[in-house]
Order: sequence, then structure tokens, then C-alpha cells
Amino acid sequence: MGNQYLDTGWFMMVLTLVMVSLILYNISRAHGGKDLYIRRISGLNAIDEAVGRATEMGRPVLMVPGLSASVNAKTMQAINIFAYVTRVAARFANPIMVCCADATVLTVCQEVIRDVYQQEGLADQYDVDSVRFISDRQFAFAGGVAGLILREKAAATFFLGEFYAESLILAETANSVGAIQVASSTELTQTPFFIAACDYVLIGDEYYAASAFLTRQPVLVGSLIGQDWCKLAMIAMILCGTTFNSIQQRGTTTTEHKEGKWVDLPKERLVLAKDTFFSRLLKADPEKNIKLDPPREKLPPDQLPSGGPAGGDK
Amino acid sequence: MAMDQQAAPLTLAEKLQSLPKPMIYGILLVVATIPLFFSVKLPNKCIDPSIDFYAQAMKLPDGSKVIICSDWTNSTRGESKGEMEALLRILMRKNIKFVLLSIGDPQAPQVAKDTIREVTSAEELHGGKHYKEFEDYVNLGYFPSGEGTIVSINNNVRSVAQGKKDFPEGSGPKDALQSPVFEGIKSVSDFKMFFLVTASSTNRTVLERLTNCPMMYMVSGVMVPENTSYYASGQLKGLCGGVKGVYDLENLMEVGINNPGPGQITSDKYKGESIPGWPGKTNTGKGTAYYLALHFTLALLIIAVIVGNLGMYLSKRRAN
Amino acid sequence: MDYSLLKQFVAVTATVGLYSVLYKENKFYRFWEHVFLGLASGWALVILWTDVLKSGWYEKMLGASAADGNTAVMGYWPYMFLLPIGLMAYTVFNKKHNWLSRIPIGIILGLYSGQQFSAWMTYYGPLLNDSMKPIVPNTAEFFHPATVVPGTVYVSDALTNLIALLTVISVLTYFLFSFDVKSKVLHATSTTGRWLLMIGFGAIFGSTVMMRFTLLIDRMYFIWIEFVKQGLLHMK
Amino acid sequence: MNLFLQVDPKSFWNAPHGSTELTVKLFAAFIIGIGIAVGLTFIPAQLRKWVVRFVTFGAGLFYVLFWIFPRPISRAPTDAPRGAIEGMSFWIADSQPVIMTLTNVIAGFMIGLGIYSLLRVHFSKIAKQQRDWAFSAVLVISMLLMVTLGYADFLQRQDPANFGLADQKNWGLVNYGKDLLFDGLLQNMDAGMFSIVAFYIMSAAYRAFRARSIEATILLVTALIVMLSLMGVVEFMWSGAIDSISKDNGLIQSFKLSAISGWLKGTIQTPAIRGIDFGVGIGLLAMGLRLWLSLEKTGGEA
Repeated sequence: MGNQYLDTGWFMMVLTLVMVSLILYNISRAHGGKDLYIRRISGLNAIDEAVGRATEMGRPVLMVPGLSASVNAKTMQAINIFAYVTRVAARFANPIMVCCADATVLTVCQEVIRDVYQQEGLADQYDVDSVRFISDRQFAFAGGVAGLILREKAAATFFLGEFYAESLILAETANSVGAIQVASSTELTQTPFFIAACDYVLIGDEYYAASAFLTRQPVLVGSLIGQDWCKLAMIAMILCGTTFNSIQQRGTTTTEHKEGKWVDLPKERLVLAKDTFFSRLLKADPEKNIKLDPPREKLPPDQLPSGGPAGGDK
Repeated sequence: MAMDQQAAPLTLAEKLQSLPKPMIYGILLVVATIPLFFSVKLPNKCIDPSIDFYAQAMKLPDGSKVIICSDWTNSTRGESKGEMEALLRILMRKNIKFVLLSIGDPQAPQVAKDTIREVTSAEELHGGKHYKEFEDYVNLGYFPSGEGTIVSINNNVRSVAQGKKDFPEGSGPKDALQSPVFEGIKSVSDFKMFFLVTASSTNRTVLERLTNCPMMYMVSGVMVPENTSYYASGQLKGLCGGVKGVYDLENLMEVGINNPGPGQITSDKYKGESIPGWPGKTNTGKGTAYYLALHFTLALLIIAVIVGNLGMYLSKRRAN
Repeated sequence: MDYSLLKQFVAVTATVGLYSVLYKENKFYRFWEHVFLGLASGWALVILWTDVLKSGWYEKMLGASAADGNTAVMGYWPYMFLLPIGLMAYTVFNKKHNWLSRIPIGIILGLYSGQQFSAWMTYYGPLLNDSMKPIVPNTAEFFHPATVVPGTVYVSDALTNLIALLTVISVLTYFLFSFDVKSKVLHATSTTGRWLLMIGFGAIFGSTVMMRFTLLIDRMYFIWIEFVKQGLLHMK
Repeated sequence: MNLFLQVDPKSFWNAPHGSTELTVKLFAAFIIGIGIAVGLTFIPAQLRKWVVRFVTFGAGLFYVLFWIFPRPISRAPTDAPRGAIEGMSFWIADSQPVIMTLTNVIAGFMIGLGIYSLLRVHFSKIAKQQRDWAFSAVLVISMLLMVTLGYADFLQRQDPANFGLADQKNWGLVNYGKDLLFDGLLQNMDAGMFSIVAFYIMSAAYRAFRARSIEATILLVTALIVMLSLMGVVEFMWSGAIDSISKDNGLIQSFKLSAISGWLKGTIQTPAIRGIDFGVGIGLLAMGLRLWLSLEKTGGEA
């Protein structure tokens, strides 16, 4: 049974399950009504200020949920934050615009934004065309949104989600019309460009913490604390691994693990990084020639596949 | 903007801090253009990821088989095409057959094929072999579901090619699996290397899912830091990043590694080994053509940043 | 004028049109922007069939015959169920039944989220491993000598590894959200974490600049060398 | 038999190409599908949430099983499973190629929504002759041209008799038109728009890269060092200068530009990015978990 996990190793599987249970445990803890602490995230306090300023100027708030090819966790997170922004904007009766780069994202945005207006009792204010599809082609999208920003003179812009090279086109264009900008890219390579061109930037994990901070939903707060526990667990593991490796790599060895078996070395040598206990735990060495014992029976002739995607290893 | 600021003439410090954008853009345009008209061979120092890339590619047995996943289109032509050209030159000179596929963009296979055609006709001029579609490389085309495709490649590479048609020169479509490239291929580990030429996030798609074949990436400059991390952890055997990586490869193809002579490139990692180059053949391409202009544009950026900071420093001193 | 020159001419005009926005928003840009958007969505509709639905759905659903007329690939009819599922999304504009659009979205999100566990495992295992480098040297030598013995941890390596370890940990600490940063140690670590992040971002900026400038240089090469010099003036 | 195993052998779930059986089953499937969709509209409001949850969970469950269930080893295509557990593991392995296409196909059917949204905006502009309506007309015309020429070209190339189209000599008007629109315009506009980023980098760096605070200074200095190290000439001269001071002194040698920038990348940048990445990974894992189990309310509450 254990053999099946040889290509990945059992340890990482257990670790993943531990992480998942830490998160689930904290969600249930938060559900129990415990009041849990989350620290301030500076970029998020700017949301109300940005929308307020847009209202003063009478210009729209523009939101872009990134360039994801279909809805996924990253866009859902952006949409959750946009729901909050829209709520604030709706209360001020400020026009909004959501520019989507994918039809599935558009569907979710339509649904969520309309819900927000309905919950606020402002269903008549909702304009279907405020959530629009621009293009699913990266630079056509960038060109289209840049054009919209310039013509509509957006007063506040929110770029949250998966952004790639177009990040700076959007951010600099918005900067040139004097918009106040809150941005975050799940692509770390784009973060420095947002830092250079935008007013507030959510870095890395702050993005995933944002919805918990804004809405204080127990599930989200609990999950965020669970994530913190996971990070602490990782820190502990890294420290533990470093200590272990430091000790182990001071010694020598006469055997090494190769293709799932221990083999003798011709000469004693220093312990290498790949020989260490932790390395074998985290990067299991796939065992090549596993034999099945006893062999399987063959399929009856009428059920034989004639080739094609019937899969499995080899 | 405050009115009185416009009335009063700007001081030098203020001027330095607020150069008009069109002026900066104009200078950049000029600086990026003029060096293109001059061909100058610049001195260079090859970095380790490029050296590893070259060495590992050169260590592939002649006539072996590899997979090229090409995920770039014309929008990143400046970097990716140079990378692709360098890779193809190495593979073609070593007579390595390859499977071509794309998980990044529907247009990528066509762009890759155009590049293959250009490189193979350039190679023919120097007595190189003419690479024929279907015979020497097989094009599986574009796969819309990248994640699933890589999982399938990892599990059963033949299932991915099942039902795909390739178009040999001058005849109708044939089943890709009948191509000589797939001869004797049972699983992905029968391919000696998986090359990914990409300018998009497919690097992670592959990294997370492909475990049964060694990998080397050719990525655009923006992706270098991220992928250096995978190179450092050994997940990638070599890495060619951006136009600098291409320039490195072009130099390496000229002189090889640890070969005495002019412009010698030495590497401690391959000490005692000598990996040949191909002096006399066409090794230079986009890397050499663009490297000079890149110098000037980078220098311009540095100057712009210095000018801005100088202005800020001057105005601070005045305020004090 | 031959075709390839015409094609280049059109491309150069469009490029100049898009560049004109750098000066200011103008009608020339607006024209090319709308052409761009139109072509892009037209192309999306073309590849929707030719690259996604035809091979991924339609042909699998109908199967195929071999040259001799026998069935080569069986038709797989359950694929037909996907059409009504996809169509459910179109209820989103309907006030009463819009919830149906959540079903296809639910399937997509479900398929996505189910993959996250294995993706996390395969991705972070090697990275965790690589973050555990030894921080105690096993030799007194400081720098790498000419020949490096495999497995030797030189003092400089150990120092570098230590700094790398501290970096990972202080950055991770910076992203702890549920702890009060009033604690002095935690505050110091997370401030350091932020500074170290800036080093990381600075380095990313530096290497990205290279690519962006290369693309501009490539465009200039296209306009001036390929179009003007080689195309119009027939110079080599 | 496996519902998701789409190849032979013959089972209930497939039928020969072009047979009446296939046509009937396809038709029946479509009617049943529509029937289910219509039937769902009668579901009471409080159950709707559960339908969506169930569907999401079911879809996610497949990949969770794919991950956690033992994989078949040393399996030949003709092997029969040796029991229920292995039967399940064969089933999962066989189903994966089909499941992997679902997202794309379903998302593919939804693209019409995007196009509808786009056309709605522009047609209403044209109809009301609002400001810039002419540009909206340009958009619609270029879209129609692209669709028409794109499909016409595709259909021509589909015909095996037309393999000569790979050579430009044999092109007709349609092929030239499609090539001009796609290769000449669309692709080059992509490249053009992308290269605009270079200008914006210039202005953003000039405006924002001021040594105002410690953080900004750190960012600025690192960026400068890395940029200098990318300039082969500077690097070459710098290392020449270092070598002229001492060729053997390890300390002096490590002040080479490439050494500094390499050290910065390896020692600080990579671990820093990794640190963020660990956090992001956990965030993504948690978000995936919440989505799979439908734990969070989309849109949130005030």
C-alpha cells in the first residue's frame, strides 16, 4: 500500500492533511463564538477613503479581478473584496465598474454584485453594464481597460487578483488620471511594479487575509488563524530540519538511498544534502522496478481496450 | 495643482523632479533604437544557470528524444524567440528528435513551427540536417487544459498524443503516435529532458505536476527570480533567463565550456570536463543583436532614477 | 507593394497607434484600441471551436470512423450533458432563476479546489527541503577553495545559509496576522521581514526591467530594421 | 463499466460513430439535461444552496481521491483489477483524462456570456448614437471580420485535400485576409501593447524610486545592483578591476558585481520570495478548502 505513494512520499501527504485539519479546527473554533484577534492591514483601511474620495469627485470606482482563465480561489478572493467595495460605493450612490477578462468570472461578478445591491435595498441602482467583459486576450484587455480609465477618469481603482505584465499598464494609466489605487497581484513578480505605481499594495498573504479583515465572518477569521498556525508549524519544521541537517552533515556515511533501496558506497564520504533524514522525508526517492505479486488477471477479450487513454503508470 | 506653482518659475531641483513624461518616453525611444544599427560584440560573463543549461543540453546523447513545451507567442518575441532559436540549434546539431506541444496559448505551436522552419533552413546552409515535421519532430499542437495535460503526460505520455494529427511536409495528416519520434517511447521517462520555453505561468503548472522527467526551463526575464528558486532547489537542471541567458548561450555555443582559447568560458562546476562549442557556425542571434541596446536603455533608467533622487536631495537641502 | 510588406506596414501603423496613448488619449489610439478589442474577441470565438470545443468535446462525443468505414473511436454520448450544464450559466441575467448559473461555476470551482491539496504537496515539499540548509560548518575554511569537496559546509556557506534561514523566518513572521505585534521580538522580526522583502522586490524589479526593455527593443527592431531598413529600403 | 472511460470497449456509455444508437442517445441526453435544468427551477429556495454545495463538493472530491487514493502500479492496459480497491484505483486513473477536459468545455460554453456583455454595451452605444459610437461600430466590424475569415480559413484547412495551404503560394483571399488580421494585426498589437510597459517602467521608476524611507532606499539600491549586474560591460569591467586588486583573496573576489547580485538573489531574494510563497500557499490551500466545502458566503456580509 505504501508503495503507491513512492512518487510523492507519505510524509508530505500527512503534512498536507495536518495543515488542512489545523485550518478546519480553527474554523470550528471560531464558529464556537470565540472572539479572535486579527491585526490591522494598512492597505485595507484605504478602501473607505478611496471610495469616499471618488464620491466627492463624482467619478467612478473601477475594479479588475485579474486575468485568471476561469474562476478560481484567486478571483473568488478578489470578488469577495469587491463585494465589500461595492457595498461602500452603493451606500454613497457612487457608480462602479468591474472589468472582467473571462466569461466565468463575469458570471460570478454579475451574480455577486447584484446580490450586494439587493442586500442594500438598492436593486434599482444596479446597472447590468457596470460589470463588463472586456477581452480574454491579455493585452487587448489591458488596452481596453486603459482606454476606459482614461475616458471615464476613474477616481479610485482596485486591481486585485492574478495580474501579469499588464499590471503596470493599468497602474500607470490610473496614476496619470490621478486615481487613488489599491492593488495586489498573486504573481509575486508583479508586486514591485504595483509598489512603484500604486498608493496601497497588499503583499503576498495579506491578500488572502483581506476578506477576513473586512467582513469578520467567523469562518474567515477562523481560517486565517488556522493559516497562522500552519505557518508556525512550517517555521518549527524548518528550524527542526535545519538543526537536524546541521548535525547530520557533520558526519560521514557508507551507504546511500538509491531508487528506493539502500546501497553500499565504494568509499566512505561526507553526508550530502540528499542523504539527510529530512531530505528523504520531503523528497522521497521514487522506487523504480516495483514487482506485483501475484500478477493481475487479464481482462476478458470483449472488454479489452483497443488502446487509448486507459492509463495508470507505464 | 496649485496655481502659484505654475506662476513661479521652477527651480532646478523641482525641474529635476518633474521631467515631463513625453520627454522621458522620447529619449527612451531613441536610445532603444539607435544601437540596433550597430553590431558590437560585448564582453560578457556567463552565469551558472546558463552554463548548467548548456552543459546539460550538450550531455544529452546524440539522437535521443526530448519534449519541448513551447508556450510563447509573438508578444514576447524579443526574448522567447531568441531562446527557442538557441535551443533548436543545439538540438538540431545533436540530431535530437523532439515532441512539440503547447499548454499556454493556442497560437504557440504555429509560432514555434515558424521558428523551427527558420532555424532549420539557416542550419542547412552550414551543412546541417533538414528537420522535417513528423520525421524529426512531431507537433501535438495546443492543449487547452494545461494542468490535466501535464498530469496525463506524467502518467501516460502516449495517451496525450492519442488522436492527435500531425502534418508531414507535402502530405495529408497522420497519427502523431506513428511518428518515429514516438518509436520505443513507453512513458515520459523515456524522454531525456523536458524543455519548457515559456513567458507565462505554465512554469508552475509543469513544476507541480511533472515528476518523471528531468526539466530545464527557458523563461522570460521577469520570471528569472521565481525560477531561480526552483533551479536552486534542484527541481530544474538548468535555466536560461531572458536576453542575458540567450546571450550567454550564444557565447557558450561559440566557445563551449572549459576550452582554452580566446573568450574562454570556465566553470568550476564542470572542472576537468571540456564541453565543446561550434566555432564557425552561426551561433549569434537575437541575444547579440539586442544586448547593446539593452545596455543603453538600462543605463538610461539608472540615470533617470539618479536625476530624480538628485532633485529630491537638492530640494531637501534648500528646505533645510 | 508585396504582401509581406503590406502586412508589416499594417502592423507598424497599429503599433504607432497604440504608442500614441503615451502622449495622450486620442482618437487614433481609440480607433486601434477598438480594432484590437474587436479582433481579440473575434479570435476568441474562433479558437473556442477550433481549439477547445471541437477536439475536446465535439469529436469525442461523436467518435470517428477509420478509412475502412469501421468505427475507430467510439462516440461518447454522456458528453452531451455538458451542454445543458454550460447553458445554465446563461440564467445569470434572469432575476428569478439566476441561481442556476452557480451550478456550472460550482463544478469549475470544485474541480479547481480539489486539485489544491496535491498541488500544495508537490510544490512545497522541495521548497521546504531547500529551506533546511545546514548552518554549522564542518570545516574551518572560510571561503570556497579551488576544488570544493562535496558535502563540505564552509564557514561562508554556513553564514549564507543562516542569513537565508533568518530571511525565510522573518518574512513568514511578517505574515502572521493573529498575533499582537506589540511584542518587541515579534515586532523587530517582522520589520526586518519587511526590509528583506524589499530586497527581494528590488531584485525582481531589476531583472524584470531587462525583459520589458528587450521587448521594446524588439519592437524597434521590427519597425526600423525589419520594416524600414530591410523592407522599404531593401538594405541587408 | 466506467462512465468516464470514453474509449472502447463497447459499453452503455458509448456507441459507434455515426450509428443511430449514438444519435438517439445524444438526443436523449440533451433532453434529459434540459429536463434536469428545468426541474431544478422548481426546487424550493432553501434547497438551492445545497444543490450547489453538493455539485461543488462532488467535483472537488474526484481530484481529492485522485490525490489520496493508492495509484495502480505496473499496470498493463489489458490488466483486470484484483479487487474492489484496485478497481476503484483503475477507475480513477481512467477517468482523469475525461475529467480534466470538463473545466474547459464548460467554460467554453460560457464564453457567449462574455461576448453578449461586450456586444450589449457597444450595440446600445451604436443604437443611441452616444459619444464615440463610431468606435463601437469599428469594434463590431473587426470582430465580425475576424470571425468570418477565421472560420472560413479554418474550414479550408480542415479539408485534407488542401494541405497545400501550408505554403503561401497557394493562398486565396480568405487565407490572406485571416493572416493579415491575425498575424499582421492582432499578434503585433499584442507585442506593441506589451512593449508599452517599458515606457511605464521608466516613468514609474523615475517617479517612485526616491530614497524617501529606509524601505524605498533598500528597494532602490537592490534594483540598481541587479540592473548593473545585467549589463555585461559593467560587469566585465568591474570584475577586471577586482581581479587587478587580488586574484586569490576570497574576500575581495566576492565583491564582484555578479557575486554580490548572485549572493543577494540566492541568500535574500530567493528565501524572501519563498517566505511569501509559503504564506500564499497556505492561503490558497485554505481558500481551496473553503470553496470545496462551500464554507464561506460569496460576496460576504457587511
